Amino acid sequence: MAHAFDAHVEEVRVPAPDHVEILLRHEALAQAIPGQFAHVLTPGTLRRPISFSRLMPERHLAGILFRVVGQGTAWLSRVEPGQTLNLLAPLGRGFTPPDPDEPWCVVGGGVGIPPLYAATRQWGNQHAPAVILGARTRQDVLMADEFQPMAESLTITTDDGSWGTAGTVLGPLDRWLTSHPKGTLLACGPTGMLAEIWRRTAGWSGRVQLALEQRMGCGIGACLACVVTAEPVGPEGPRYRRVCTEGPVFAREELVFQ
Amino acid sequence: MAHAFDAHVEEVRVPAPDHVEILLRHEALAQAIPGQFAHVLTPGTLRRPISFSRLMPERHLAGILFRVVGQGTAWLSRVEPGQTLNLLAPLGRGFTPPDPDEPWCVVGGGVGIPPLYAATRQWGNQHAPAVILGARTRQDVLMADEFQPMAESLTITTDDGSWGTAGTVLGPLDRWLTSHPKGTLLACGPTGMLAEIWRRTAGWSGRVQLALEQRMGCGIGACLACVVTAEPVGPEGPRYRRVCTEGPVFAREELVFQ
Amino acid sequence: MNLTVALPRGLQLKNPVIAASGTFGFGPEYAAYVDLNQLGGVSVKGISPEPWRGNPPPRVWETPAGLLNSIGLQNPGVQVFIEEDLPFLANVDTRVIANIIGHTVDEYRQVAERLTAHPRVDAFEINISCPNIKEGGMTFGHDPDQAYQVTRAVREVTDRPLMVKLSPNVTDPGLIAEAVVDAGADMISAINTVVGLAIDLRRRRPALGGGTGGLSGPAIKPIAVRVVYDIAQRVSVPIIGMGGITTAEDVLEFLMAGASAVMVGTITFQHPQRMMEIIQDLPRVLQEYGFARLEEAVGAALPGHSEGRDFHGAPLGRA
Amino acid sequence: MNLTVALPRGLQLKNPVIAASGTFGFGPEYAAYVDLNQLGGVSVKGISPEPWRGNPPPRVWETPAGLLNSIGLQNPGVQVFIEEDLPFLANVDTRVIANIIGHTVDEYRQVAERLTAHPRVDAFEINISCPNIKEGGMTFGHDPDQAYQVTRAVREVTDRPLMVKLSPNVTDPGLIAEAVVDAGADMISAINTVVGLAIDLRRRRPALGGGTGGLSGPAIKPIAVRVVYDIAQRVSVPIIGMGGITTAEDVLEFLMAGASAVMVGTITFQHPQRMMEIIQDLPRVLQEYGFARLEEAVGAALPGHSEGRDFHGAPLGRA
Ligand SMILES: Cc1cc2nc3c(=O)[nH]c(=O)nc-3n(C[C@H](O)[C@H](O)[C@H](O)COP(=O)(O)OP(=O)(O)OC[C@H]3O[C@@H](n4cnc5c(N)ncnc54)[C@H](O)[C@@H]3O)c2cc1C
Ligand SMILES: Cc1cc2nc3c(=O)[nH]c(=O)nc-3n(C[C@H](O)[C@H](O)[C@H](O)COP(=O)(O)OP(=O)(O)OC[C@H]3O[C@@H](n4cnc5c(N)ncnc54)[C@H](O)[C@@H]3O)c2cc1C
Ligand SMILES: Cc1cc2nc3c(=O)[nH]c(=O)nc-3n(C[C@H](O)[C@H](O)[C@H](O)COP(=O)(O)O)c2cc1C
Ligand SMILES: Cc1cc2nc3c(=O)[nH]c(=O)nc-3n(C[C@H](O)[C@H](O)[C@H](O)COP(=O)(O)O)c2cc1C
Ligand code: FES
Ligand code: FES
Repeated sequence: MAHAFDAHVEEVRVPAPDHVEILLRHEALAQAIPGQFAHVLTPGTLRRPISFSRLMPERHLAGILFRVVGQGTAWLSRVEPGQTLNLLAPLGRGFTPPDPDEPWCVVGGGVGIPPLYAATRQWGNQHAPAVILGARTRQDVLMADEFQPMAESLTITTDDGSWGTAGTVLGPLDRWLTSHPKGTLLACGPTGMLAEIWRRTAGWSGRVQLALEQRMGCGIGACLACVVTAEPVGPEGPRYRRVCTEGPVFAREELVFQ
Repeated sequence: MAHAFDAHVEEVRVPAPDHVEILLRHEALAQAIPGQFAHVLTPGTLRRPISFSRLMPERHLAGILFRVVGQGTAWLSRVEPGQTLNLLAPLGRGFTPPDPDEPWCVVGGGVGIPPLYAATRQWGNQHAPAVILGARTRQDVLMADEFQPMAESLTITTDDGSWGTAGTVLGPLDRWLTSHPKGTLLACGPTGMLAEIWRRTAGWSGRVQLALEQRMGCGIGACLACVVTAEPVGPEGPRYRRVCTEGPVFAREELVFQ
Repeated sequence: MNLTVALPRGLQLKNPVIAASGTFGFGPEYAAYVDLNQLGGVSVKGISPEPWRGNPPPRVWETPAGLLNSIGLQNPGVQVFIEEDLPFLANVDTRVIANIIGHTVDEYRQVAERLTAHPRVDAFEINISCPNIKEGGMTFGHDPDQAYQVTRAVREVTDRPLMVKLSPNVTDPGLIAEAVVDAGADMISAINTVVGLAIDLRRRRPALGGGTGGLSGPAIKPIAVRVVYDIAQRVSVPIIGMGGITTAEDVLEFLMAGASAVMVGTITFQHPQRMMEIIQDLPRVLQEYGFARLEEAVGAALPGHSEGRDFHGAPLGRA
Repeated sequence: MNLTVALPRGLQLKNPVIAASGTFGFGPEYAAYVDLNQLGGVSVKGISPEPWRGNPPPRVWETPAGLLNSIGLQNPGVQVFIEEDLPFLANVDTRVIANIIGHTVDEYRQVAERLTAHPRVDAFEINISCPNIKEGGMTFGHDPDQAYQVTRAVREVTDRPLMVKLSPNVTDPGLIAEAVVDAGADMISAINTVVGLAIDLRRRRPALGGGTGGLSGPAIKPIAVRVVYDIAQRVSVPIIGMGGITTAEDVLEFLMAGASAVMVGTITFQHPQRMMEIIQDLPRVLQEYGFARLEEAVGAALPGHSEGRDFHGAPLGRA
């Protein structure tokens, strides 16, 4: 039987202002796949879903990296090594590995970057991806140094131009799509960014995987809280599918953005 | 203007199993009188009222001693030196000093004992009181060692006879009342014990002061939560008076137990 | 301690702890975390004759000690339930309660009729918090007449144990309780969620996609206990109490208020194993408060029952 | 930022934060902790024509993120209020709101009549959560007709600004709001406490001496915001919102739901100075959420108002 289990806090880092990465250890974490998440117990009435930022299955380690935005993440940011965090994990459907014979690209915005880092670590060793990272300002660009040695190319964009190209990830992405008619694209970031990528990749012949967010209750498929709009579109509109179990990673074809 | 203030936790002691005494420091505490209380901020929606167990005004110190009975006191029992506790204090009407020319007696049950210890320290130096302490079992007898050097006599009763006389404080008290037709009696303890003392002292010609408990809201007289039944008794019954501001210490004549 | 609960029409529970409708899916979802065989029962997600799409997301929002939800009763319809979920439940040794919903009296009747054919459905729970589309969206549970009609219609097509789940969002829930008992309900379950609203300050809009939502969790426990305590004095059928239960002490509070069993919802999201822990704790907690048997606790705080005694055996009076 | 609030009949508040009735005594009690001159107003403890004794203790009980109380509207009566409390308030520069209560329509009228003679009473708040003894204890606020009659009776004897405080314990608070506005209320205040019950497990009795109690505090905030949001769409008079406010963000939530000002109650017991902190924080919080003036926030989340924009100025859409 699966468990809500207490994972050991091994290390707590502050990779950027208002961002915290916690390295957790428990044997159940050895099963995790990039794109999956942990549902983390915090005070309040709901757990907090956070994606894995790095996976080290041999050592039963997994990282979660989050931005401090509210009470739950503020509480998590005060956790210290030696304590434990109660998790439901690993949850959800992760990324499908990229085809080793084709080029691949990861596009991340803000706190959508960490799960792509986990994917790049996992599958990028022999087969480096093009990496496109976007953030609001220089300070919010996560993990760029860590991507560097594993990236075929590394493009950074910031809204205010304080690092890399001014603007969003969409420009560099368009160029990559144009120059790579086939391949795999993994994307994670704000919903608006993913909706835009969904639209732009309509005619592209590669495979697109989008990792979505939605407010969650149970995290395990029982409460139907975490839905997003998906195919097929009926007379009442699209049907609803659960991010927690049918996602967070969806194939482009499965989704409908309106 | 008075303040809700942060007092420094100087020391935390465990005088008996499930009992904790916290020594607090703040200049506002120098004004406190035995029988008064602090309204202590804990998590939840209400503060917790706790009487002063000892007062050291020169050093701006005051103690609170409590039994761990629920969430609030459990939280308080985990406080550590160096932290602060937020207080409204000192609150309420304390004991009136005993007449130095007459004998006095303090009768305490359970966690009613600590405020009487504060009174004995304050007024017992030149003028030692008879001390009667009651508790359920040996383990719950509080502060007996500390009373010893200041007591004219020290009588201990336990419900189960595990220390001192088996039974309640009422037997020894009856004997003291009989042998002392005048004097001052200060009592604090469970409501049932105080009601019984109230009844037994009906014909006694000394002065009786009873320190009561009641569930409190504001602690400062605004919400009318903390009432007990008091004189005068009208056609609808006794009137209600507030423990937080008109008490906790009442003169026997002011109260009505039914 | 024997924790079994005997309810009307032979409905026998292993223990008084039932998973609350809508928080436990159709059973399999939590099977990896919870041994379903240990539960007193499972009330499945509300079932309608045809699939219901549900409300737009976001569908949950945290509030102080509470949770607002506007799932909108999304469900795949009775046919899919029969084909895909009942077979899983066939292998589970617990009481299965089918929670049924509809937009018209006839829709309720249809679901009950379809499911009565399936022996694996041990009991029915009618959720009358649905909008009556014939009456312009007014909720069935807000009007004694409509509540009566829905209950009557279901009663006519099934002799399975039948409970009706009351909404707390009415001036006098006791009135609705009386109406559904008149209509043939064997039991009352109470309470469903309390209507609430939160605003997303950034978006300047109601936080939930559906606008208002249902408030659940510890925040509503005093409201739930009040409704149970009230209806226990108005009707004589057993009550299944719920609303904010997180511990065995909370279960005891509902029992003392007049409930014969309880349902547990929101806390499962945080602690999937909590229901099993509660079942384990219950005998100890009953004993601690002086009850030798579960049934002694039922209604113990209602007028006419004797007051508790303190540790010394003395009656506990008031100051 | 200018925080003044202009309400009907010239009632002008320094800022939108008023101490809620029953949690702030008659003013002097908290004067050692709170500079009353900084508050938008003070709604005093409910006042009846003769003294009311109140309910037996215990009168308060903590619940998850909430507080149950059954004070039972103890008060010394209007005469004592005039003689002993109004003189203190004469020296305080804030709006004084007299909260009035009665067991009959005539009792409400009497109190209003007596107090209208005193210029220090800036406004009236009618608490209709009292039991109508003529109607066998049914609460005035549970029936639109009775709510109408009480309001009408008070309106006839005073031209001072008049608000009626709604009970959330009815199926449709909007109906009561419409009735009291018809009867001449200038404003609505909402919500009063939610009826709840807790059981003292040891005593096997309702924890409060009065049996049921009124639930207040953060637990009820979603219920309160829902009622305000609802009545804001049903009546066009200003609303004074309350229920579980503990921060300036909470104040903003009530404003966006349609309140023009707010009252703050239970949190004062824990943090006597919190109202002053909220007043201090409010300009910063309004700015943070993109409001240049207080009035812009009023009703900002109601249908028909434009959605918020994100930090980049882009409209925030749904997933
Ligand atoms: C599958 C998934 C993976 C995620 N991975 C990451 C990650 O790797 N790093 C990271 O920083 N954030 C991630 N998030 C977002 C993260 O869950 C929220 O930032 C976090 O829950 C905020 O909690 P809070 O208490 O600090 O904020 P509050 O706003 O106080 O939270 C209130 C409630 O809203 C929920 N909530 C708030 N924001 C979000 C959001 N964006 N998505 C879902 N629920 C939300 C909270 O869980 C909580 O229930 C992920 C979300 C999902 C659904
Ligand atoms: C004036 C006064 C002085 C007191 N002095 C002492 C003291 O010196 N030492 C000591 O151990 N206890 C004292 N008490 C009792 C003490 O306040 C309670 O034991 C404490 O509040 C329990 O809090 P809890 O959260 O642990 O218990 P819980 O039972 O979880 O508390 C729930 C609620 O009930 C209230 N409550 C519970 N028990 C009591 C009680 N006996 N009296 C009043 N309110 C209660 C709590 O304050 C809280 O609001 C005093 C009470 C009063 C009124
Ligand atoms: C996410 C969610 C979905 C729910 N769906 C249903 C439902 O489909 N049918 C129903 O009768 N009650 C439903 N409820 C109400 C619960 O069954 C229960 O009455 C309520 O949540 C109070 O119990 P709790 O505080 O233990 O959660 C739902 C509650 C939640 C939180
Ligand atoms: C102890 C207490 C006493 C109250 N007495 C009154 C009262 O006399 N008249 C009244 O209209 N409301 C009374 N209320 C209700 C409050 O004014 C307010 O409507 C309610 O508590 C919700 O606000 P809050 O959550 O900020 O406390 C009382 C509330 C409490 C907690
Ligand atoms: S969070 Fe409950 S179904 Fe996804
Ligand atoms: S606790 Fe509020 S008046 Fe005493």
